Amino acid sequence: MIRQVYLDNAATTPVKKQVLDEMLPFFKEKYGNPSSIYRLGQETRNAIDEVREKVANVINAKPREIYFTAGGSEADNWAIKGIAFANKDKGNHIITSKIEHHGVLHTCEYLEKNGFEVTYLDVDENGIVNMEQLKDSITDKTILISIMFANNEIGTIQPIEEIGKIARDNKVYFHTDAVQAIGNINIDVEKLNIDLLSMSAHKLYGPKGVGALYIKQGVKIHPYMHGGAQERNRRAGTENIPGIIGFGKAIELAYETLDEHNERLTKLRDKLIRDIKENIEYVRLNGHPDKRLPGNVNFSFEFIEGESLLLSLDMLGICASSGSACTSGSLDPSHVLLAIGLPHEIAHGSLRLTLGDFNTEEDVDYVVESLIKVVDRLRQMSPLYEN
Amino acid sequence: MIRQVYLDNAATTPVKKQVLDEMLPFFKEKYGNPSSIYRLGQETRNAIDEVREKVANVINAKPREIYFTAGGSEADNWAIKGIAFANKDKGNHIITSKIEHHGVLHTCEYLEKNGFEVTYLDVDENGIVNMEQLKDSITDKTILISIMFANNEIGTIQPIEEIGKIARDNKVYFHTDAVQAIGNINIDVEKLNIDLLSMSAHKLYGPKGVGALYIKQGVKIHPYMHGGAQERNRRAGTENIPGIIGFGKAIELAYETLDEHNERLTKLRDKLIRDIKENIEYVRLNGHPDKRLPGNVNFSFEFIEGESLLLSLDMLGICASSGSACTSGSLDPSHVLLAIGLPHEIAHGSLRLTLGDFNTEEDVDYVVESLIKVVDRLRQMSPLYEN
Amino acid sequence: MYSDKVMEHFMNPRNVGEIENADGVGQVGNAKCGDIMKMYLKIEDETIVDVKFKTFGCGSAIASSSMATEMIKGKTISEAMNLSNKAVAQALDGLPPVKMHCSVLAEQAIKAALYDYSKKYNKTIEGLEDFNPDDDAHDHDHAEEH
Amino acid sequence: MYSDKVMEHFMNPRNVGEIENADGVGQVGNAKCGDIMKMYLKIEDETIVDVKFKTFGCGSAIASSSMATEMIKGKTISEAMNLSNKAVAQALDGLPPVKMHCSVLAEQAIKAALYDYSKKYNKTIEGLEDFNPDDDAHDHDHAEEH
Ligand SMILES: Cc1ncc(COP(=O)(O)O)c(C=O)c1O
Ligand SMILES: Cc1ncc(COP(=O)(O)O)c(C=O)c1O
Ligand code: FES
Ligand code: FES
Repeated sequence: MIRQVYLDNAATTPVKKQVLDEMLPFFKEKYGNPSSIYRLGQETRNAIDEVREKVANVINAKPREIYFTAGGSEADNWAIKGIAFANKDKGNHIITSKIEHHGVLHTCEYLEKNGFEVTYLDVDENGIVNMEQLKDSITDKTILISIMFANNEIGTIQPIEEIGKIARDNKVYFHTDAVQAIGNINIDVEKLNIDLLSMSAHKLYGPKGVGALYIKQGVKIHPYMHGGAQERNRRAGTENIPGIIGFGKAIELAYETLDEHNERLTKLRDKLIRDIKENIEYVRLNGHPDKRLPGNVNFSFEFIEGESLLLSLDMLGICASSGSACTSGSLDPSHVLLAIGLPHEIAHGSLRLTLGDFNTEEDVDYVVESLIKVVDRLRQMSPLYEN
Repeated sequence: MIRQVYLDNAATTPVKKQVLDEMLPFFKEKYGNPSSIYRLGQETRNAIDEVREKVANVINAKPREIYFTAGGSEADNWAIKGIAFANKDKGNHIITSKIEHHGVLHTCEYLEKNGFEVTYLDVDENGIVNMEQLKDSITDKTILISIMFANNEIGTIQPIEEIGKIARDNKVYFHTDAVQAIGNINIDVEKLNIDLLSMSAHKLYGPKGVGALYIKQGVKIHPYMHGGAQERNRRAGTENIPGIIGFGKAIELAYETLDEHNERLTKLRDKLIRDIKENIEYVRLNGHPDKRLPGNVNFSFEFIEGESLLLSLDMLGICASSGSACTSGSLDPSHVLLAIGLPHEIAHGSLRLTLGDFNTEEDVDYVVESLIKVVDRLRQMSPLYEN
Repeated sequence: MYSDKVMEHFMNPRNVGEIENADGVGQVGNAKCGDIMKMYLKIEDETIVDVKFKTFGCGSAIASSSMATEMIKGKTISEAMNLSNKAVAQALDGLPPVKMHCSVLAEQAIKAALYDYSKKYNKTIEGLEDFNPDDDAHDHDHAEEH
Repeated sequence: MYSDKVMEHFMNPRNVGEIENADGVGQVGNAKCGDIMKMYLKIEDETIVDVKFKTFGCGSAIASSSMATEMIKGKTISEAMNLSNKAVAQALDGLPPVKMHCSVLAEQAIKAALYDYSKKYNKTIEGLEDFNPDDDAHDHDHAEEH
């Protein structure tokens, strides 16, 4: 058996044992529909509301401001379309950045086909959004600024407080996709002036298919899913109870151990970065040197192409990704790497390694050792590499 | 301990053991993101595609026509909004019925506020949609007919083949909400001329928070969730893998044992109906006498109000519902019962008992015995009842 | 959803029934809306010596009727007039927001019965000057968020 | 995603390298698109006696290069000219639809090398009359469904 090293924690994480244990009773025993009047239903309703409180506490919101969704993409779609359609009498202009997740970008592109105008802000070579351009882009038609908290590919953390302040000063709603940030960063929606915030459970050792949207009280937004009266009439559909319970446990665990988690991962990350730089030539670290998610490592390896790198690593038991998981299978290089100014051919040769709570120092050593071999082998095959 | 009898299987069902067992490995071990290139991800992709095939086979569709969603409500929202927005250059008229689930009705109402026109067809006293009115309502602006396969409150099964034929003859798309029908009825989308069909796993002993929309190849529809390239670019979001796996197992079990299931439930249902009629005065069976879901029983009890009936039954360990689970907590009587012509005061006193695979004859006896007592007690308290 | 107190009164309601030759009878609510409350009072020397009710309605309507009758039994007319729906709800350890109007029904049913008494015996009761027994006492709240 | 055959050729590619003083060298693709394939041919008596490649590209590009070189080694020029990308893909037990163009690259790289040979030695090769080495041989399919 070869060693298995999972280094794609930004794509998704395994469910932690404590999380699954908490979910289990809700499949076969506590299965009551929370909208029903009998105790079997009231019990699940209460369980969900406890999670709502947990999630709210973690980001300093009120429980009634937390709405459960089927994941981060739904939260992004809801936030952006919901604000756009509810405020179109006020204006039709939305500001976002060039490095958003496709959940935001493709939703904005959809709106562009439907009468809205979208400004896609540039970022600098580290992936930080251009603040001057943000300020200059705001017009009296601007209804929403949507800037992600931390980037899924290069890990760069945005100056969210500053953006929140600009949004508030200009009376524009501020949405942030915090799918990568939740579980890694302390977030205070009050202090940061955030009006809407997207979360997803499966990025923090919770189950797939569940997430939440924080909607500040008073924000004018349309429901996205019409139907039953669930989620205070704003998000129809029988609640994914085991999912929500798992999300609650996952977020609780994450914030109980946030400091250790961050310290451990940051150390592993910095070792991985250092070891790659020291052992492999013609590499480039992508993303900000320190305003960066604790588990994120993203390198470009010149003269080789990302997919063959991934396949080679997979043969050695290493799970990694090039660019965002959602676009692999696509033949275009990552829009994020292009936005930070990488030429196409360099962007094509990029590798994302994202560390998680189950990784060890031995994992890092094994990956570096494997990378040295694999990169060398592929370069030997490459017509671009002259040794 | 008092006896526990769950008779709200139309609201939601417990997850069957075989279903949960099938799901379990996908939480902690087989957690790979299906969009990734490494084997851990390819493995879950294959697992999902197997489910796609299972679901397709059950309704006689092609695997590429099955799109997983977060449940029945999302499937309904997607089908209706997706068709409406994609075909608005062709027309702005939608036909549905007065007894649809809120997932359809509220979506249609939303569209009415956005430039669409909706005809809500009447139903007869048994809840069957008026076919003449359907034919007469179609205009050259009609783009969609959305009629549910079987009703969640009164169990009435619609003449879907006839509706499908009318839709096809008039070149109008036909969507059916089959959330209640799936697992109870053999469905052949080809034979029935169905273009879109909504399903939900938690109504057939699968997990909550997952479902599917069948979209016939060639149907012009917008994506509803924008973002990653999942589900052939039509439904973004990291796949709820354990949920999808559970859905697959649940639908497989349901159709393997469909005949037994139907025979057993129909027998229990007819016994329950007979025993209530024979033992309690001033009652009315709602819904069609035989074009009816195998597990559905719906009665109105004159002179008493539904919620007090439910609470009393709950105290005896019986889980039941009045009208649809999604609207309890609402103070309006069920729109379905009003549509079949019940006066408000009778509609208020209605009770839905829905049998499932875990119910027994003893359950039925216990419920009838309990109902006799409870109905009598409440009638003695009622100012409307003169004994 | 409901407090234990509500459930206890719902399951074991006090003072259910009718009073023959009651001194005052009041009915409020509307079967169409799913709730009718009928109160019967026996009054001696300005004091409510007996009270009974019949209610067609939800759990909190029945519990409110039961609690309200308990709260006015043995009390004077003016004490009964002072019983507010909030006091009834409080005595029940609270009601869910959408169910507050059920306690209003109880307050109104008592007033309607006292009004009937005042007409029958030609008495004036302070606070009932503007009472109109045909007003639909309760207003169901059909707002979005139920 | 890939067949075992593809993976086997990807992990153990045949004929990697360069040929000094090759009789024909062809390069197709574009680093911008993430793929460049370079083929070296040694030709004697109309027969390809040796072939090597270097490829910058995805797994299926590398596997296609390897397979294609295997398939033309020892074959005549006209046999090599007849090698279609479909034959390469088939020999690899198939390629995913979005990856078919990688096999096109292999076909085109061979043609480009033969074209270079024909120019160098002033020969005409049937089928290369209209060949333009500067055509971007492969066309990435950027349609919606990837
Ligand atoms: C930044 C970001 N936003 C949104 C998403 C989408 O979340 P989900 O997969 O839960 O829909 C992801 C992950 O895929 C992400 O990394
Ligand atoms: C007929 C019908 N359609 C749609 C739904 C909604 O399904 P879900 O709860 O999975 O969103 C339900 C059940 O709630 C239903 O009974
Ligand atoms: S009496 Fe109307 S809901 Fe309680
Ligand atoms: S070489 Fe372009 S994707 Fe294979």
